[in-house]
Amino acid sequence: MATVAAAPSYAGAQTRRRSVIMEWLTTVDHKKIGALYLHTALFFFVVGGIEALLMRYQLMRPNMGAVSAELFNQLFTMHGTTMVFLVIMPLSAAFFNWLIPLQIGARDVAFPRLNAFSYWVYLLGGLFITLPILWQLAPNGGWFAYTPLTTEYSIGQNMNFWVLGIQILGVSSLAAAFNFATTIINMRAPGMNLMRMPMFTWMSFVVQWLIILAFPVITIALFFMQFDRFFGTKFYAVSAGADPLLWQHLFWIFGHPEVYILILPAFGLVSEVLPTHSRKPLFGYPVMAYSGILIAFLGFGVWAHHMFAVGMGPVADTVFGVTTMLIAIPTGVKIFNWIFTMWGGTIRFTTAMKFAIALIAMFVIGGISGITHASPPSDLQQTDTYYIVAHFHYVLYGGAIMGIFAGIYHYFPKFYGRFMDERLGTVHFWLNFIAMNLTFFPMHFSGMLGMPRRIYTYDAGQGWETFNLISSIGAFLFVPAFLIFFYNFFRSKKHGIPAGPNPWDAPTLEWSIPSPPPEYNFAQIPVVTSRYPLWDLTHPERMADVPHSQPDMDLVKQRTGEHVTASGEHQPDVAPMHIETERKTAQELGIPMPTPTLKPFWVALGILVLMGSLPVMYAGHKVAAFTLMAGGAVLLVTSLYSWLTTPLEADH
Amino acid sequence: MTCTARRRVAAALVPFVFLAVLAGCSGHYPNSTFTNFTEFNRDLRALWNTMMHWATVVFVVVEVLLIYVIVRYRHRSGAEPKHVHGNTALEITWTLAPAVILVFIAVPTVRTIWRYETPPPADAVQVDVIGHQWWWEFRYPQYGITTANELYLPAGRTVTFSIRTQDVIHSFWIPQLAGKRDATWQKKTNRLWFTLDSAGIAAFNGSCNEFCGASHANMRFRVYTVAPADFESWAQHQRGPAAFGVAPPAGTAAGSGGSATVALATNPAPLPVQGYVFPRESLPDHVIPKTPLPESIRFDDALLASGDPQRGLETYSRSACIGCHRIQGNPMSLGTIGPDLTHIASRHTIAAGLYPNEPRFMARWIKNARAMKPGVLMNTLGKGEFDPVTKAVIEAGGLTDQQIADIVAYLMSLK
Amino acid sequence: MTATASHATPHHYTSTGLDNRKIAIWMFIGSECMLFASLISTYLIYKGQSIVGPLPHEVWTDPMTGRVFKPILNIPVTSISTFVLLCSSLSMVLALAAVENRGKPLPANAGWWTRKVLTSSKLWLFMTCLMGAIFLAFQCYEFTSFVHEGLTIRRNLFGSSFFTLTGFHGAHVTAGVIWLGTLLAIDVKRGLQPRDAIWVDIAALYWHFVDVVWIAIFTLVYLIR
Amino acid sequence: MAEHNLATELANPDHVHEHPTWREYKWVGLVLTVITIIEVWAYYIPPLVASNFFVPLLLILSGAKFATVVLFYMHLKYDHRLFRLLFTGPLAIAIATLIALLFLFAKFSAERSVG
Ligand code: HEA
Ligand code: HEA
Ligand code: HEC
Ligand code: CUA
Ligand SMILES: [Cu+2]
Repeated sequence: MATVAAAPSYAGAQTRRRSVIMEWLTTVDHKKIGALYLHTALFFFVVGGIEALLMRYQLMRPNMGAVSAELFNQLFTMHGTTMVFLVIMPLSAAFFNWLIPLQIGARDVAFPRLNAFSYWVYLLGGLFITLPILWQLAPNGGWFAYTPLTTEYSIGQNMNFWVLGIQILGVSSLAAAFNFATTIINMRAPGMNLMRMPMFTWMSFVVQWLIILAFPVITIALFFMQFDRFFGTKFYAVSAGADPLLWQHLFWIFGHPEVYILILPAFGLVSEVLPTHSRKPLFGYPVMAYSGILIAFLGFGVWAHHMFAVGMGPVADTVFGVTTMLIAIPTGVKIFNWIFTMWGGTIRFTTAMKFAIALIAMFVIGGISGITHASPPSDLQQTDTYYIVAHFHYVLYGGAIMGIFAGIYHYFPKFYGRFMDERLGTVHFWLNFIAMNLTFFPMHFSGMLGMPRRIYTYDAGQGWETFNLISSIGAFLFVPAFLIFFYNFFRSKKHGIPAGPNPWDAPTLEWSIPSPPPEYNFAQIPVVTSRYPLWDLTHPERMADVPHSQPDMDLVKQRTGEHVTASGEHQPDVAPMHIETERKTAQELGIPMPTPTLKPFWVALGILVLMGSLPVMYAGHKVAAFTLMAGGAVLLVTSLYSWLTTPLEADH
Repeated sequence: MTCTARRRVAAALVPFVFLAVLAGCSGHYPNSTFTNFTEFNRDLRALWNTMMHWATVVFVVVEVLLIYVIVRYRHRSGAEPKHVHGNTALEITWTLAPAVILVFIAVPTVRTIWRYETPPPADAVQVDVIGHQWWWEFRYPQYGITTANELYLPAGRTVTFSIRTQDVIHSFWIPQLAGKRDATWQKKTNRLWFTLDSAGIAAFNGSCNEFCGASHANMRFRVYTVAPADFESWAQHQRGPAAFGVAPPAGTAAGSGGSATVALATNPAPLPVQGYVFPRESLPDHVIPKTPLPESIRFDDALLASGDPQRGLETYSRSACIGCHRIQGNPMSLGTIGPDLTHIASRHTIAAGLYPNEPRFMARWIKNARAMKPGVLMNTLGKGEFDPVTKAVIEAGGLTDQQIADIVAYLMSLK
Repeated sequence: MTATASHATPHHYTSTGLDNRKIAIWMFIGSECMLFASLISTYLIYKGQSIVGPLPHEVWTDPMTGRVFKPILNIPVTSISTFVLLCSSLSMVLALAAVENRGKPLPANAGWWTRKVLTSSKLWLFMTCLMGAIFLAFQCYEFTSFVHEGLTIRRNLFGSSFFTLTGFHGAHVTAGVIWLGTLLAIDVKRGLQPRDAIWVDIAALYWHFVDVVWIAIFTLVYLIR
Repeated sequence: MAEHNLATELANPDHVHEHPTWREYKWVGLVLTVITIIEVWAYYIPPLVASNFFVPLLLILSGAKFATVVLFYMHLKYDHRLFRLLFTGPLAIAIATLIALLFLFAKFSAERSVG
């Protein structure tokens, strides 16, 4: 990762000189971990994308023989799994890491080492679940792995990698969620009360709760599947009287909140981009926050809309149909508030802004198709067809991915101190926008014209040829789009036009410090008195009817410390809202930084080995399996113990 | 900037452009869900129209608003925006408006739900649907018929399907007749029913829609809606054994075949030679499979001409076939793992709608089914063929092309 | 400063004035609610769905062998272990109180009990660990006897869901015992001071939650037929 | 507007809580023991078990135990309001989900018996 070049790192208190590798392996700096997440996720995006391209090639014409049935099943399973768990969630995590502490005026997350741990678990788990496809051993049960196809009727290692891999990734997401939620609750700068948090932080907060409450359910469902596959329990064994719907319910109780886990961070990013680039405050801030909460809450009561065809009976169908439709209301509020944020503004069509606007335009299409299958009877004609595939690509690609691209272009100057090239960005945007509609819009038609999903081939003369051809052409149009993006991304890190601390004239704290931010983020924590602290300084005129209030400064003073700079003068930790221009090292400022450590990595590795021992057992090598198990356990326990018993900072 | 705005307008119209284009190239769509062959589908279509009506309203309102805003308020030098932070009246409006729209969608939705979750009329034709990896078994309990992969339905009648599965979850779907239902349980059944229009004499495609393993894509079936009289004729014929082979000429069965002949001699009297079958010539193009034959299977088609049904019967009755397939009138052939072959010759497709039911396809299927349909249970049987599942070449006990030709002749005589 | 808050002592600034670790443990407990809700739901959903015995509350005769399996659950034994676990919660709060009040002046009229016993965090930590261990011992006994009576985790739906549910709880208890044991060791080594109270506090919250879960399990699994 | 109460909700450090002492704790312990005894006792009264009061009774009793431990031993009654939020929210969702699931599956079994 060449990012070090652009992000000069300030060695903490007692750190020896380290090789670049070690520096990244041992970092506990939320900004570097953010970078790790971003680059890893982009790598997996290419993987998932290539999987998609292979599928699209096979489906380009009827009765194609390019991809075998077995491989195709692995392709869509891994494509879905990759895009959901290894691309969008980590891309969001990259922004959580990078932005949350900066936006709330903190020097790091609540538990820096836990943060590093989350990343390493994600990386190792990601490789664990992805690599088998090279041997055509990849999971092949679909991304929601319905039983009993994936238990009683699944022979071979394939699904073992899935059940264990998702289990591992769950650990990562949960650890990160506790970390960020704590950070947001407890580490906001003085005066930054909840209703002054930037909207991205708000949506992130909601997402952490979704993770905290949804992931335990899938964890249990996965444990059942794990036990069934490895220890012969009967949870999903239909032959023993098990109900084939148990898995479906448990999965979707997790699965639907999961889709909001995927979209809300993007909503948050867009809520930062739109106001900034139309030079206007976010329209209806409180409603935006509450609608986010409402979407998340309702999200727990709609899961069975994925199961309308299983015959749940009229009562359940009615209830889940109606609750699902309700979600349109808070989401609509967001859409209209965004539009009215731009209303009356002066819009700069930066690349970030283009992507943000595209999100509104495209997500609405996906949302509306969502409503059409929220109606159980009409869903009977839609479920498991390409119409569904169209729906979720409009919300996922047209929603989540568009929003994340907006975020990348918007925050790149903050992360790397340089702009991404706007001209290339514009080309990327239009290619991407056209490719997306070309690929996914025809799927509405092929679906409603009877094409089932997850088919590796289809017969000629079914009336699907045209649409599949268009879809495939569109899919390949993504390749130039992405290549341009990657070129722009990596080139701009070194050669982009330098950007100041606040290139977009944005209103929130992260823009009040140098770009890229020094490792301590804020030499002095700013005291926040309004929702747009930076505009208080730069654009007082915009702040006329924004509520202001001073926090209880005595309390703040009594609760904050001071640090002694190298030159010996005492610096209070807090200072009134200000813009920091000069960058010193943490040493010079006397701000104690957490010491880099390898322990989180070892713990993560321990978990991987522990889980990895099970497929070995499945293959019949008992001895090897138990040695691995024991080894992993020892590694896990010992490194965890030494982690917990060493203080965060050397000088404590 | 202006040009950006204009290009954006163009771009936001992309979906509409598509609609236009596709409306233009209006090919015919044999599996379209927007058809009028049952009143179930008519109701669903009405529901769909209501939703599309509102969907268009929402879509147009949002996109037009959006385009207006980005064109009207694109950056102009020196223009400092007015800084409104919200407007309660507005926000209440666009909270209530969607709510109202949703009521208009929810009410017909709920009505439709309760209409089709009620028990069907008593006089309905009953069909038991059983999903297998990867083919469909159909039973008509009222007629005592068991068949596979091809449904005959009487036009104008109400039909009830009791859907279950033999193994994993499948999903039973005839896009042009009704919504889909999953074959979820092995013991409990899932119900679906609809009333056919009397007019609709036609042939439809059906498919499995729940991912069910290797050949999920190849788990198709055919539906023929026929005149009630024809249905009765078909049913009467299908319920008994086929004419051929019920009373074989004496003495042909030598050696180990003997036992077979003895048994065969004691069979019920033959039924009318041929009942109604959906006429091959009037099959619409979309129900005729076009799956290419894998080159890997070499078979000398010349032999098919010389295939002898009687020898075929003998070979069949001595081969593995009988372990998996049932043929009424052939007391050796009692298997239930595979489709019932009693009237295999009266079907237009084999292997769950994957291939036309013609000798050359049938022969290759028997020779190496697994090379023709990924993962099927029916193992490779031809001599010298490679079984892609067991990764072994069949030598001992493998069927020669001549034997296969005979078996084909036999099966083809089971009208 | 906030960067160090993961072991912030009160004088460090936090938005709520609370300790990160305590907030985190409460969220973890919230998350655990969903975890055990899923386990319990599964147990209840599969109740009465097993097609072979043995069963929790009913006698089952094997139609093949004619062997008779008596009801599996042993209420008297479990009641005792339940009681033990309840008591461990009491000793846990006393341990925490002892650490929090260390060094605080005792009321003049305080007797031997208050002076010597209530102030001994070591004693109460030890008691908690001990009772936790006893509970686990009971569970081991329970599991082994069930296996002897023919109920294994592979036997039927009841076996699978029962052993998994109670096993998950047992695993939580084990983790708790180890955790408290570590605290006890530290206490013995250098004596826990009021500023270490947070560590005991979060351990206690975890411990009580595990107890609370058992309250639910005991009723829903053992008592309700 | 909500800004302020939400703000104050989390900003003020009213966690100078008076934890209870041995005096209260021992009573709490006693209460828990008594409830447990009643529960087990009830289990051994066949007519009661047969009646349809049994299940509600047990649910209420164990609910009481649950609440007692959480409120007193876990100090939720005395601690910062935030903690109450952090616990009761998830608990509510968990219980709701559990009930919904039981409803969904109970319905199925009913249908099964119908056939
Ligand atoms: C980013 C992820 C995401 C998001 C945000 C959504 C949002 C929604 N989804 Fe989607 N969904 C998925 C991802 C997502 N979905 C995935 C991945 C699947 C497939 C899983 C699989 O099978 O593989 C799926 C499947 C899926 C199904 C199951 C289909 C089936 O398999 O049969 C249903 C059914 O109800 C559904 C409904 C909805 C609804 C009602 C919304 C709503 O939240 C949408 C609300 C938004 C709007 C409605 C637009 C804006 C609103 C207005 C402009 C106001 C006015 C509008 C009206 C009055 C209508 N989705
Ligand atoms: C965020 C989630 C996400 C994203 C971004 C995508 C992106 C894409 N998806 Fe995906 N998709 C899902 C989530 C997602 N998908 C899910 C959950 C499923 C369901 C899976 C299941 O049924 O179990 C699914 C299923 C799915 C199907 C249906 C498979 C089936 O049912 O049979 C199809 C078919 O066309 C498809 C296509 C695509 C395409 C063409 C893209 C494109 O947008 C991809 C664009 C990206 C690239 C093209 C990468 C760029 C590549 C390079 C820069 C490298 C260049 C080098 C070389 C080409 C060598 N997806
Ligand atoms: C191991 C079991 C097995 C054996 C042995 C077997 N079959 Fe099959 N057969 C099947 C199965 C299963 C199918 C359905 C495959 C599918 O369509 O997915 C099938 C399908 C068929 C079909 C197509 C039926 C239809 O309506 O689609 C024919 C014809 C057939 N078998 C003939 C034979 C003959 C002839 C033999 C012996 C030479 C034979 N089978 C041996 C299991 C078997
Ligand atoms: Cu059967 Cu898909
Ligand atoms: Cu959903």
